[in-house]
Amino acid sequence: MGVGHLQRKLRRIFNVPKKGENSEFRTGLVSQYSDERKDTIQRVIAAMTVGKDVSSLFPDILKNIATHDLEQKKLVYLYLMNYAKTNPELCILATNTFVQDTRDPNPLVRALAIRTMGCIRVDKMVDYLCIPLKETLNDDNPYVRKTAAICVAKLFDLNSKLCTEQGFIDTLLEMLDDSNQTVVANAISALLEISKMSDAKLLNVNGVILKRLLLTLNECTEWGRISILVALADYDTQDSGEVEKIVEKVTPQLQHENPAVVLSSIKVILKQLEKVSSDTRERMLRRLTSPLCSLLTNPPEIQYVALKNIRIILEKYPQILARDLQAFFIKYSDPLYLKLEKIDILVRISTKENASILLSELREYAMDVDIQVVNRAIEAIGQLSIKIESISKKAVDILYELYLNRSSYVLEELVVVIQNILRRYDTKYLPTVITVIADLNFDDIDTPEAVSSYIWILGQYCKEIPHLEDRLKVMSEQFGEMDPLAQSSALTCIVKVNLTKSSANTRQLLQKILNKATNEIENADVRDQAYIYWRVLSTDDKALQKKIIMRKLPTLETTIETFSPGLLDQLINEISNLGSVFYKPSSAFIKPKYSDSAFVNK
Amino acid sequence: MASVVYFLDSRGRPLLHRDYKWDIPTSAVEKFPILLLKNSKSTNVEADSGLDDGATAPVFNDDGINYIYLTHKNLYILAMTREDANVFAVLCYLHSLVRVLEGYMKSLEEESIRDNFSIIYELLDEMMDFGVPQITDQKILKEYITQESFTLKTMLRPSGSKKRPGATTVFKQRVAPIAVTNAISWRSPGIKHKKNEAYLDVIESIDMLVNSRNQLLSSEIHGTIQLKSFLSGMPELVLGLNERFMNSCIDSIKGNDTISRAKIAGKKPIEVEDVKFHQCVRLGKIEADKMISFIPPDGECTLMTYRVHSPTLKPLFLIDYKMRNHSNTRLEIMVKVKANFKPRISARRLQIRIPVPRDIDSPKYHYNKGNLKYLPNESAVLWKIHKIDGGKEYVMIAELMLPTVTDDTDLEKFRKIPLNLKFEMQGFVTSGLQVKYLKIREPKLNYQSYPYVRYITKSSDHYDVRVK
Amino acid sequence: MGSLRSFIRAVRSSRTIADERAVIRKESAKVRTAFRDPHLDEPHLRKNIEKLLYLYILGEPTSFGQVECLKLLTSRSYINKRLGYLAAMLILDENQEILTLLTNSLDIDIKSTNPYVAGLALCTLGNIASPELAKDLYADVDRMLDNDPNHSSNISTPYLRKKATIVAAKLIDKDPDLSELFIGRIPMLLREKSHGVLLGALHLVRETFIHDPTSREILRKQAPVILSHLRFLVSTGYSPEYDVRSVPDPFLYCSLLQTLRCLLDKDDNNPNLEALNDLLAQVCARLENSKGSGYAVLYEAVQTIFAINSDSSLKVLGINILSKFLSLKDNNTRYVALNTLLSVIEYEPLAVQRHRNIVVGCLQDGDISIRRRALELTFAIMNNQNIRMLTKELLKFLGRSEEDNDLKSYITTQFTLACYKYSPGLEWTFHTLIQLLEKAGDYFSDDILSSILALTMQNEDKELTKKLVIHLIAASSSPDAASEFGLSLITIWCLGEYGDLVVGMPNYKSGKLITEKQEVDQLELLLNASILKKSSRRDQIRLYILTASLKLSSRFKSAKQIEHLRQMINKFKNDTNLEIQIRAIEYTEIFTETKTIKRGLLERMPPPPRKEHQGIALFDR
Amino acid sequence: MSIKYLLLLSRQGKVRLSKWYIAMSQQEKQRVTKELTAIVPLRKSKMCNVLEYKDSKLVYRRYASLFFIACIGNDDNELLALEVIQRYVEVMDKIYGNVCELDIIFNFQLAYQILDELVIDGVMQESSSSEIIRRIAYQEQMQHDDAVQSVYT
Repeated sequence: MGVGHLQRKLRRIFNVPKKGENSEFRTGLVSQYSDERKDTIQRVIAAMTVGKDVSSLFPDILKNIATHDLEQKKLVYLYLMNYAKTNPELCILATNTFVQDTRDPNPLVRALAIRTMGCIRVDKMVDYLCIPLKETLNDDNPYVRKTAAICVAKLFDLNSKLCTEQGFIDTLLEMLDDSNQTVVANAISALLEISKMSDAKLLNVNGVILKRLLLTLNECTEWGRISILVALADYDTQDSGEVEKIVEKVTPQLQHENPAVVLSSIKVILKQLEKVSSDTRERMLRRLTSPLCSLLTNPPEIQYVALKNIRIILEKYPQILARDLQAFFIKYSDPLYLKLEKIDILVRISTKENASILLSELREYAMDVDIQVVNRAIEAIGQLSIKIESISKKAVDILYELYLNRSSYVLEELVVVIQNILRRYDTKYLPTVITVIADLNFDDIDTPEAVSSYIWILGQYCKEIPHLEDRLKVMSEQFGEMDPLAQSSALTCIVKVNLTKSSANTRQLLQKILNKATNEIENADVRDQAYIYWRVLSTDDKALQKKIIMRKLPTLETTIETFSPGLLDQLINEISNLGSVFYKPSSAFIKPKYSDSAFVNK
Repeated sequence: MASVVYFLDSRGRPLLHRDYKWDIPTSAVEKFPILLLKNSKSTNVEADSGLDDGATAPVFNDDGINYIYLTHKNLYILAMTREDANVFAVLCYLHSLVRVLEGYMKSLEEESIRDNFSIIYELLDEMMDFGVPQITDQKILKEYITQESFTLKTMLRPSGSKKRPGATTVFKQRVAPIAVTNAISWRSPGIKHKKNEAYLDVIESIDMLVNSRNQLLSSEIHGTIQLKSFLSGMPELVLGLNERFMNSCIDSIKGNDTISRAKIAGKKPIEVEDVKFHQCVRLGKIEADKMISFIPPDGECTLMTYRVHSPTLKPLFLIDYKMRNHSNTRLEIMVKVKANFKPRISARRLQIRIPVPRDIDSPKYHYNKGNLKYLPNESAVLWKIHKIDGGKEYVMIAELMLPTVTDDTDLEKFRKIPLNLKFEMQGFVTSGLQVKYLKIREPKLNYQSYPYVRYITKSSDHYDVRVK
Repeated sequence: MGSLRSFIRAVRSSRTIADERAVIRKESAKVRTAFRDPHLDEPHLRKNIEKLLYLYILGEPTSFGQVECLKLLTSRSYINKRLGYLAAMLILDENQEILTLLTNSLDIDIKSTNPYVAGLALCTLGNIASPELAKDLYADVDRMLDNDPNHSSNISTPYLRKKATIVAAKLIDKDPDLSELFIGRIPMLLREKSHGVLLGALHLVRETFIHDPTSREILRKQAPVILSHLRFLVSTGYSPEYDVRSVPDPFLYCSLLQTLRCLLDKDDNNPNLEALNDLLAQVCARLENSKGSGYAVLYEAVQTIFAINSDSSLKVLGINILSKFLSLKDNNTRYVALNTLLSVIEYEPLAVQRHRNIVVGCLQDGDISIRRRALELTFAIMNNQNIRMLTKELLKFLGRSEEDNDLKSYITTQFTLACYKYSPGLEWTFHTLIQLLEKAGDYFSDDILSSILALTMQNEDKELTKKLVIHLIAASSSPDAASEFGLSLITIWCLGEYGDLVVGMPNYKSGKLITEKQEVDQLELLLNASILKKSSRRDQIRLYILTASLKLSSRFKSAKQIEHLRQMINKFKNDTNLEIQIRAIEYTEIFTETKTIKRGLLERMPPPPRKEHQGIALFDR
Repeated sequence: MSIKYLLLLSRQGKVRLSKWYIAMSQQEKQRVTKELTAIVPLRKSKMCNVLEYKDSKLVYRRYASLFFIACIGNDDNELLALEVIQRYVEVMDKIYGNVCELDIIFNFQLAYQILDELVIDGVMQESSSSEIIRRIAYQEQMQHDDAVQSVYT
């Protein structure tokens, strides 16, 4: 009994993947009964859906293309779209029917045919496409025209040269004057798609087009509105009259039920804000508040993207949401990714007036079940205490309380937060901090950030730290195994201690650490730093040493991350696009479609 | 915008998809579950949780491909693109897609996708073209994409159109409704009803978070005005609301500070936010005429939604919660509920969900009202009280046995989950909104119709009381 | 209360996962409640335990039923006992405190006269024994190992002995002291005919050998017996009971080979080596043309050939078998062949080199398992002669964007180390490393980046250093390259340390002369590109920029550029990141010092001592 | 060679049988199961049956709708592990009588019991199929007798 045989037997035992299913289909497809043929087509599509390869049935399916049954026609077309690539020659056989269908009396059939033709991605198909496309673009039924408009974009994707040469892009531009709003909207969408593909701006909005866009805006479907708003957002207004007109027409859209229309409208208005008087700007910003909050009443995925965008808008206009703190509170059922974004926004919009409410809310989050939420909440308490002095005392108390009921993972974040608080308030909360630090050993913390913070506190407040030398000794012993970041802190720390509270022991430890850093460590940055310190110390110029090393750090102003100004302006342009989620301009993560990115090796 | 839309099962395997741009390799979707797993950092691993545990953000980029997805009943609905798409619109589109499909097949899940693949393909084809969303209005779609795909309608070709070679004047086919491309895309002309009726429901759902000392932490009222209309022709409707509310609406739209203005006027302020109208409402008229005027879609629609921020709202129910742990063998949970409103008002169908540890058994209850039930799949005890009058107070005690062998580090985790309340109250709303009138006028048919108005206040999904 | 069957049906007929969960949790609650019932009779207890097991398969928590499992297995009826033990094996493991409650039942049941009851108890002990159970029950197991029929109290049969041998091995694992006791049983056990007992005995030999070094001499004495079993297998013909598709018991075959390999490994003077050599040749000859399970045995034989001190002719034979494996269509044999070549390379480097083309070809295979093996092997066969050729292949491999990121980190590390070892020259090394940095700059470990910088510092050829810096400037000037983390970091540091040396030299890409301004601009470009990096990497780049700016300021001539550098440092005086802020403050102070002092503080850095780096494997061996 | 764990997964990713020979926490088991259901069914049928996973190897074989996955050590014989899986399936086939996925779902106890006669602690204990079949048959009989007896007493 060979392997093959047994394998087959066991296969049979466990299940029955029918061989010859395709031949069964074949018989059904040529049946004399139309019902049976249709039924078989259904089953073929079902097989296709679950990923079976039914491409070999192409000729038999094709036989069923000429039908008056719209249902069946759609299924056959669907099949053709999926397998056109595997049977390009056979596909051409279908063109006749396609072309006929684009002249069918029923507009649904005409639209379906032209829509599908554009999806048959076979080079030769392009040749057959032009004439029906021209006809359908001029169809008297708007439903057909709006479908044909999109088909121009498909043709451009297949053969951009032909599409331009045949004047289809001009036709699209002409279609902006179509009597039907949906057709106009689709013409705009098609132009935007083509612009994206070719990296060229095809829709050059001018005064006339602007008028047209604003007129259409109020009367087309939600998705059409979005396309128009995208086009408007890109428009560089010429004078204050245009600005006013745009703002006036777009503002009512802020009340639209589709959140994407709302955000797109916000984007258009934001882009105009620079150009209006500060009075108007204030008024407009107030008007954006409620729509922005309204984005949070949507499903979590939408909220997530909304929050990412809100963060960008907040950096540009920090005061915009100050009154709406509670809208951003975490719900128990929020997914993790949403909770983290909400905390981020909460800290940003907090003010003196509401900081205390926020603080008690954050305290709740710091006792959440999820470790990531806990850590983020602790970080946020730190950020808040640094941002708003009046509640810093309360924040420190809460941190201390968290420290007393700690779990190990809370500790690392806490140490980092404490370090920041010291950089902001220096000795104001030192007694509390020392209580914590006195209790803490190197074994309790692990992340480089926490270790580095701990070490910095040892160096900076060395006079107050109990058992300082024991701690420094441990530090010197672990020095070799530390992360470079912690090593840097350790170098600074031991040098500072020797400049403030030197003893025979600390001098010995200093020498030991400097030796290790220069002779055993390979990290270039740590070595650089060690050499620079060593050389500073060998000048024997105490004043110089103190001047360089003991210089007091400027007070920490904030621990809330901000975008660099250049990036922020780029991100305003990315609102509601992918870049707004990744906080990157699209050029940083989108590879151009038609450039060959494959690297050729030398 | 989107290159392809996929429906995936709970393990991230494809059930059905529609390719719009053919620029994404299949390897990308095969990688999806692995990417979700990789990104999942959550510490809570449960047998039946999805691949990602809510740790993976709904938008991410891998190897030049952008994944945009949402979860729906253990399904993943995923769009992918290589371009710089309007990700917000894509997500909104995916949600509309889910909504439409749910409208067609009641519930969208693995099985119903398999059963209805043909209609789904048809809808996918109609709702998006080359990645651009087209028609997502369910009412319109239902007019020409029908479940019973064999029913054919007899329809005349619209008059005035040119005759094409080979075209017959009368033919049996489905025809795209005019509304598809009409300026009034939500209503087809020529609708007739025997009785012309309209029902207006003002429904306010209350979101509230209360701490263990019955102090309000946050609250929000989500209001909707639902219109159910069966009116012939193209009726013009005008809805009038009380001035105080309407002013606040307009202030909110304009971004004015309602409170200070109301205070100056010496009135109790209403803080309305997020006012949204159905697309049939003439948005321009609201600010100008303080009127809500519109031609409604036939049947049901949500005419208006709003949110009211109401920091002065008192908790409607006062909860007293106590838990005692008898050396990890037995728990006792006591909950007392008091209806914190006037005696003449009563709440119906009050449900209190009380979280309990996952492994408990043999629950025993002592209570003086309603009934109690253990819901193992929610790890909760549900206390149902059919009707509770204002000022009344009831109590229950649940005794729960704990397993002999248990991981006691997890034991008190359940107390971090708040109690959840559900209830319904009729005859009033808390925001202060009042309907003054609903005028109905059909210029051509001139019929008489009188609207019915109802007010309902109920809990939303998040009426929660923290117990720790 | 419904049966297990209806429970399973209900789960299967749930339409959604939420429904399914509801069904499962409700049933779980019922089971928990049932266990509370003090009067629960055995049939109902059994029914609930069955459901508990189904919950276990579904991945639900089941620890609440531990006590009930133990109750059920004390039943007198076999049906209940069998289920009880099954449940105990699944739901308990060695870390459960409750395990001690099992001791008594096991003790009683192993002694049972019913071999199946004893078998269940042994099986359970074998699967979940803890050190405590080992201490309490070893005597019972030892008794079961006794195969002397003359002992009056002997109830052991081959059926129980085969189980007991594996249990004994497990107990040694939990309590190594027990090897002293069990080792005495081994000679007799190895003389049994039953393949089952032999399989167990061989396993016991191997486990004892591993856990107890003092036993090794004694065990080696058993080699002749094991060899005789092997000889018997090689020479006998058809045996329907054990053959697998005409291959004599492959399980026993492999076990014998494994055991011999274990016993004779690193023992070059063992008198049995020659006999084993002979037999291995025979095994290979006999199975050369077999398929399926024959491959499993051949594979085992080849591994044995290279593990022990075998004849060179035998090694050639082994290599040939692997060649054959590589040439087969079956991906499984290709996989194991690649895997084995890796361990063979130590002994037969040339023979493995001969397969270089196949190995390199496998780098492009569609199967990640094959690619991983091929990748590891590629690094293993890398030497002075082939490094140029293999480098090309590896760079091609790296260019495939869909490759796993951890694989990329593996490659950059191994590649850098291989460059040091086999480089045809430092210039080539630098050139190659830059290419590597361009392609996978985000996948370098800190250690490896440091070691690349160490290499540049150790280089004494000044001209070469200049060339390197010019190359780096050219490589990192494109926006794409500027976003490669590793490349940026190396460029920044080199610019700081050596930037002044290349001022006035031509950029090899553009041909233009490099100016001070250009270098400062480049630092700025790299700084800006870092904005989009995740914060830890961005901060690291900033630290490097700070030091580089300070260094250059002491060496540049243009006052304008020096001012530009000062501003760059100044920018970070209020940085949120503590370390960056400290540096910025310190460096601003240094900046104000006289040029002499600055020069003194910022002299060129002395080279670090050479450091050996350990290569990494794709997984632990 | 010894098996660390054995999993039977359906193509839909449902667990049909799981046996852990090394002690792992519930969470670890869930994690592993989840990852395997994401990884293994994705492999194309022509790919090799060995997969490197964490610091172990997975050896798997697909029989129609079921994946049999065994986790073994890095130095273990992958081909032999495939033989063990094959042997397990053969024996099940004979005992259940043309076994199918449903048989395993509804009588998983038997599948476990067969496994326990084939493997203890991840180690192969018996290389004769007929011996295993005999032993199982005898125990099934005893169990049946018990059941009958319990009806009468």
